[in-house]
Amino acid sequence: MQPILHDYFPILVFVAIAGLLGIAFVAGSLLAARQNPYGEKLSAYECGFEPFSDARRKFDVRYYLVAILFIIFDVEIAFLFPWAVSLSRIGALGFWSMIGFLAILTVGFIYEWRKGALDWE
Amino acid sequence: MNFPLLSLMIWLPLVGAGLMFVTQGNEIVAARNARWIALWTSLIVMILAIVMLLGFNPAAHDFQFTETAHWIPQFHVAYRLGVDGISLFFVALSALLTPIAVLASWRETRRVRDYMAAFLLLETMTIGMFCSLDFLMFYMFFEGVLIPMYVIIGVWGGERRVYAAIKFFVYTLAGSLLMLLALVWMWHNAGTTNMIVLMHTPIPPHIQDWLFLAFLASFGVKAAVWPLHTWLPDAYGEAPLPGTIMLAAVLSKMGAYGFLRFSLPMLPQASAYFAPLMFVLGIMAVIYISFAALAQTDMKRMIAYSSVAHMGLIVVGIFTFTVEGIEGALFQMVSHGLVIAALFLCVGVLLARGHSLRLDQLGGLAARMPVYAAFLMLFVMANVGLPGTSGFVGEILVMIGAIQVNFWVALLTGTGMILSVAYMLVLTRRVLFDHARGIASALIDDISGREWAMLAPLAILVIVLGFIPNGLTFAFNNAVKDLVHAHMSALGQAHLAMAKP
Amino acid sequence: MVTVGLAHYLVVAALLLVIGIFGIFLNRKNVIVIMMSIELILLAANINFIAFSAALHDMVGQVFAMFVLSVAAAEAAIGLAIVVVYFRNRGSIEVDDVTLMKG
Amino acid sequence: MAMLYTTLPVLFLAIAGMVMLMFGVFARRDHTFAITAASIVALAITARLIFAAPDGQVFHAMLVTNDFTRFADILVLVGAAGALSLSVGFNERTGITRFEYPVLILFSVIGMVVLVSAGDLLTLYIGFEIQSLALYVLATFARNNVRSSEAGLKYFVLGALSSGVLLYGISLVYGFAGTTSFVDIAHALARHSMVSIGSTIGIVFVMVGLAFKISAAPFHMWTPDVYEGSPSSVTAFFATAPKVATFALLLRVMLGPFAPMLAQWQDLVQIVAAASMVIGALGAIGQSNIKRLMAYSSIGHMGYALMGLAAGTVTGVRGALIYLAIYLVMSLGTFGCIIAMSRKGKPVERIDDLAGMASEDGRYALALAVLMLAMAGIPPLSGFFGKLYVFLAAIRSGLDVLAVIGVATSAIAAFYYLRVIKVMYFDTGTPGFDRRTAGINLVIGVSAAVTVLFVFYPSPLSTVSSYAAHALFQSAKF
Amino acid sequence: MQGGFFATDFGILILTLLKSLALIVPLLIGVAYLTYAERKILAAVQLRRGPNVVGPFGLWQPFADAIKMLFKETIIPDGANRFLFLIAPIITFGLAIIAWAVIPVNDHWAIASINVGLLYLFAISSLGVYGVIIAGWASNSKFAFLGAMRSAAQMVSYEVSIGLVILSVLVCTGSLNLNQIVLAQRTIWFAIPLLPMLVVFFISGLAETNRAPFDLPEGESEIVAGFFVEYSAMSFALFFLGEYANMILMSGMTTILFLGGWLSPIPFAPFTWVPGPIWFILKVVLCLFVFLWVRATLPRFRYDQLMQLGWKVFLPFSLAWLVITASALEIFGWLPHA
Repeated sequence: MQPILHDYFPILVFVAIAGLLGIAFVAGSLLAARQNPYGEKLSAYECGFEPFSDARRKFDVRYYLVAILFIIFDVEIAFLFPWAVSLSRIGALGFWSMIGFLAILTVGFIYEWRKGALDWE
Repeated sequence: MNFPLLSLMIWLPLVGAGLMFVTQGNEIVAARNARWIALWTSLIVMILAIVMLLGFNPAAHDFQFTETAHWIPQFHVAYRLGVDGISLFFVALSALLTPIAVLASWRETRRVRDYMAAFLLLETMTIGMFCSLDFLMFYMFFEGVLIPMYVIIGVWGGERRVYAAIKFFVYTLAGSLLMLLALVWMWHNAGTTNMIVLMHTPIPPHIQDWLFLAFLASFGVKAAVWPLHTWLPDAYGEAPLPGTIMLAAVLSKMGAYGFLRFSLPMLPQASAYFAPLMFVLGIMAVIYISFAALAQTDMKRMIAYSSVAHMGLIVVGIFTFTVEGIEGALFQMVSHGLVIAALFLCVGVLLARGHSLRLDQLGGLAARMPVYAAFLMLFVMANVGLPGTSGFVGEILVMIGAIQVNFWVALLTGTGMILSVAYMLVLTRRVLFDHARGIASALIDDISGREWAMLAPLAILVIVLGFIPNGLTFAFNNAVKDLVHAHMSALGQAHLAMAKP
Repeated sequence: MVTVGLAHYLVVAALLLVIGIFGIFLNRKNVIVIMMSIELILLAANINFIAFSAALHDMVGQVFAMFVLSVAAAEAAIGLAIVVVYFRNRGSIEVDDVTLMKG
Repeated sequence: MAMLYTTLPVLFLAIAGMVMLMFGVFARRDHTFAITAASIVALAITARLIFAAPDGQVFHAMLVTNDFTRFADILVLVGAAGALSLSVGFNERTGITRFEYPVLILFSVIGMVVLVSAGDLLTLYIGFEIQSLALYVLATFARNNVRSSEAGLKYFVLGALSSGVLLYGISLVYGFAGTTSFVDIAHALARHSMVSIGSTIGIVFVMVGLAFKISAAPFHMWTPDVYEGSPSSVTAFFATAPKVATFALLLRVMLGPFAPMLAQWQDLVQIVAAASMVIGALGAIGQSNIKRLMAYSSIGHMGYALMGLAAGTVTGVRGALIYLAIYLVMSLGTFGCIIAMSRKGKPVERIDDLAGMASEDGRYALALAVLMLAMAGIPPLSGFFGKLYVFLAAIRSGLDVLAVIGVATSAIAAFYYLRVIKVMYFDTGTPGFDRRTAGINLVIGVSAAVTVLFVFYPSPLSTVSSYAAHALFQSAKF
Repeated sequence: MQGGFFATDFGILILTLLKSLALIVPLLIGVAYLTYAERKILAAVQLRRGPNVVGPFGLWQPFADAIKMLFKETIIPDGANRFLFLIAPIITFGLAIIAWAVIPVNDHWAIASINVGLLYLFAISSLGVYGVIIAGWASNSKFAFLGAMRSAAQMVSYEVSIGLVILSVLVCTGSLNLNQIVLAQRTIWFAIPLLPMLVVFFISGLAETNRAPFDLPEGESEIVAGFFVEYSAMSFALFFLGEYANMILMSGMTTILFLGGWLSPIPFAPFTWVPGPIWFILKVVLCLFVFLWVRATLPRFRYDQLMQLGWKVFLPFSLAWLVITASALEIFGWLPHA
């Protein structure tokens, strides 16, 4: 086994166990309980009314905005991880490079803030 | 010669054109200014041209009045000017005809400033082209002619002017672009665009053929060699009269000049190889176009077709490779330039009097406008080549040249001449002698002072050249002899080279 | 047991690329799918980078992959923003609607 | 210190851009005009800094400075400054005056400067993306306009696709050459006696990615739509700076790292060039919208410039550079004229709207006519010289067929340029255009004047581009 | 490696299975009793008694609940995507479990002591949002969908600040291995120098697990029960279990990152004799108590307030703190040399 697999093999096993456990729970319930579906029971919950229009309708643009913000900042964090780990070895240049990057990011952040991109309402 | 005579002639009109746009004033003032600036500028250029003619040394074999300046040194392209016997008279012709064209457009009222500027620009381009000793410069002027001409036809032309203008432009451009490729190839081959160097740079025969065809595409279109002439009746027909004059008298010569300047000396083998083709084209032009001319019902178009027929004659003359033939062609070019300009001016006289140009609506002008009739008769005679006019000398020289090469060529060319007599006689009879028809019957006033000023110099020149052809021929004798000699020796060398194993 | 080598990674990447490109050109329904296809293409390149990096024992490929990730994120962000703007104007994100200009 | 000087232009631009962004977002009132003016000044200062940067390379040859990059940088800066000057009046009229506009342009210029001086596939990609990302936003800048958002979407999708393809190509080149540094790639490719399929495919992919951006056929589909849909001021920018930058990069990549494989890609470039010229000439004929016309025109122009690349020689590069410079000036002027086409505050874009322009506004008509003729390559205008030099290069490299195609297509193309002149000069009508701003007048005037007067003094450009071309080949030979 | 049976492939498999059981069983029991604890504590706060019928002090209540859930009918609504609908709770639950694979409860007592443990944790916790989104999408119900959107937006918003907090710990240790991180706190727990980050982390953890006061995705009065409104029986239970497992996970992460993991809080004799796992469990329980305490005490946030807190307060604050931490370490030369 390659060394990298050696480290991760337990995780793989563990993931399998966790997955099986979840499936077992659901399957067990499906098998153990009496299933008696009918139309009314299966209709989506809508305060007692007949559901109208498609449930997967368009949703607020603000969610997109959150998604965009998240992508940007999450990637920034992805950048920061290797930097943080190796900070002691990359010297002043490495340190200041990241500070520069963060400064640019901050400029963008301030812009978003001022533009109201961070306001929910 | 240190005085930049040629540069002055080239750029002075441009300066004049610029001046028109600088002067202030309302439209009427601007128009008046423009007219006078155009006239004076072109007259000064004409005077300079006379100076040039007087200063030209016919005994010398080199280019004269040469000028050189840096232009694009990285590519070995320079500003090189000079004239020899061949180009001399074309420069003079351009300088002479521009003021006449300006005078002919004196009555134009629409956007006069632009109009006059276009003519001056045209003069810059034409003179520049004939003076260029650098192929690239030549090309630029050659192509640059399109711009003012396109505008002249398109803005001030007749009913179908847009169609004519675009057709003219695209035809000529397409031809010229092929020449551009040839130019670029030769530039690549010789490393320079100096025409004198190019003339002495040998080119492999199989390449020569391609280059020749490329040149033919360009010069043929410009010179309206059959079958590349189809743009011409439209352009001539739709252009305003002064534009037609420049087209017929100067622009068509650019093509013939190109054959003489490039095809013959630079591509001798190909020229010899394609000479029969050129004869066929020339003769086709003379005969076919003459018939076409006979069928025309419009005076302007008939003269236009006559012009094409004469270009055919010139082409035949050039490709005889004999001193007589080429001299004849050159003479014919100058003469044709004068005569055709004059004929179109005569058309203009009628137009100015609000006349239709349809032959079936004209007639009986001899009685009402005797002076006009006399001028018209003179120029018609010159056009058909009656002895005593300049047309005769050129035609007879071409025939002499042709007969040395091939009897049939001479015969067929001669047939064409006879046909030209036929249609020109039809024209004269219809316009001058038949009984008056339509509004022609109302005409009374004979030609005005301004028209005199335009027609008289041309008439004098036509007659003078007819009687003293030496005045012209001795100037280009040396150049033509050198050309023919160089051509023959190049062919000889080629034969020798081919004879060797 | 089959050893997974460089070639396998390259094949997977190539497949992803092809899927991505087809996803863009065959999909006529939804811009979001197109954006996902674009991400697939970038992913394909990233797999290449990582695989080569491992095979060549050269760090540059991995660094490159990091940059690609960030670019992909920025691209997705801008893409989403453009889709939102488009949606506001058209009320739909179907690509078939992109017909105002034909050409 | 060399490092500082070399990176200074980029740093300066970035800082300037961010300062302006912050200023704009914190200001109480709208300061778009001031920021636009400041951006132009910033571009000028950047130009100065670019000249101050010494020859050489920094960051392990990630960024390279030489005469070639300077030349291309200056073209980019001129294009950006021109587009900015054009934007002022137009953006106001069309209601898209926002201070982000100049800032975005500055940001994309950062990308272009990086792109032009990239010495490594990594910097190439980063520069390419910085440029593109800003451009995507610019295309959508009129965000309440359906056409603009559609153009932005189209540009984004195809642009992202192209950069994805480019990236995939880069990954292959990296894998098969084992490095991303231009110089090392050249060495690696030269060393392999046998050409590996992998790197060939990689090079082709890189080429395709870049061809997308310069809208060379057959990757041009986005161009007409994006040109038409984007606000005219943005189109003016699209047609100039990014094209020049990407083209400069294309030259550097093909003749730098990929030079050893010239035999492999030369045919391909020829095909692309020929296809671009043909499509540029034929596609434009039926167009009635002047921006679409210009889109096809730019496709064609890229074809001619590619001819210089196909030649693969110093002469070719020089020709292409001269072509680009001339094209840039002509385009700016033409787009100035297009931007000036507005009636009662609303932009009009049909060619027929120009009817009667010659009698109503002679100077405008004259300028546009001159520019159109120059685009058609009629001597003695500057456009002719561009074509001349690339034809020369093509003939010298024996690409006769390509040259003939070029000639044929320019004859066809002349037709539609003439149509614009025809409409202005021969047709009658009352355009009734609004007054133009000083900035637009300036751009039109200067570019028309340069186009006309170029013939009298062409040697500076040919000298400079000569240096640039030699520098390109020098730097490729490290 | 010692060699022998446990060094062979099969041996490792067996060993891992054993280890996994040793982890999962207590974990599930912990989850079960966390629900019990929650009810008891809430009751105590509200001066009620809580579950007290099933078994002594109601101690068998969780098992009774589990059995009830097991025998309920699983309802899959009309128009739902059956596969996704069923897989969503499994994902949520599974993710809450598998994150535990790298958590050390004592020195090198972890199922896998990988050298990117922290990154693994971060990655797994980021995946949590998928279960939510899939559930909301698959249910074909407006309430579920809206709840899922809200929930997802909330989770990703706080994800960012969690990432930054993790980073600030990371710069202090220079290693992503959780074992190393704990050992780095031998001199001083990070809770002291990075106290503000602890606060940010804990509050973000509340939001990440959709717990009060950030439990608006399941805000009963607004959108019924959020993304799992259509779920029933064991599928519902899995969401429930997942949420509580996540709480324990968050507490475990807090313990490891800030509270010194298994280390004794008082580093001398009698206390160091107490085994590490005991300390670890005690600390986790403490954190869990705070979770429940907060729920009992604080009113629910409004959604805009929630987003505002995440983006406008936590994000800039944690970013600034990260920069300050890194700068301090850089300037004073305290960077860990890993």
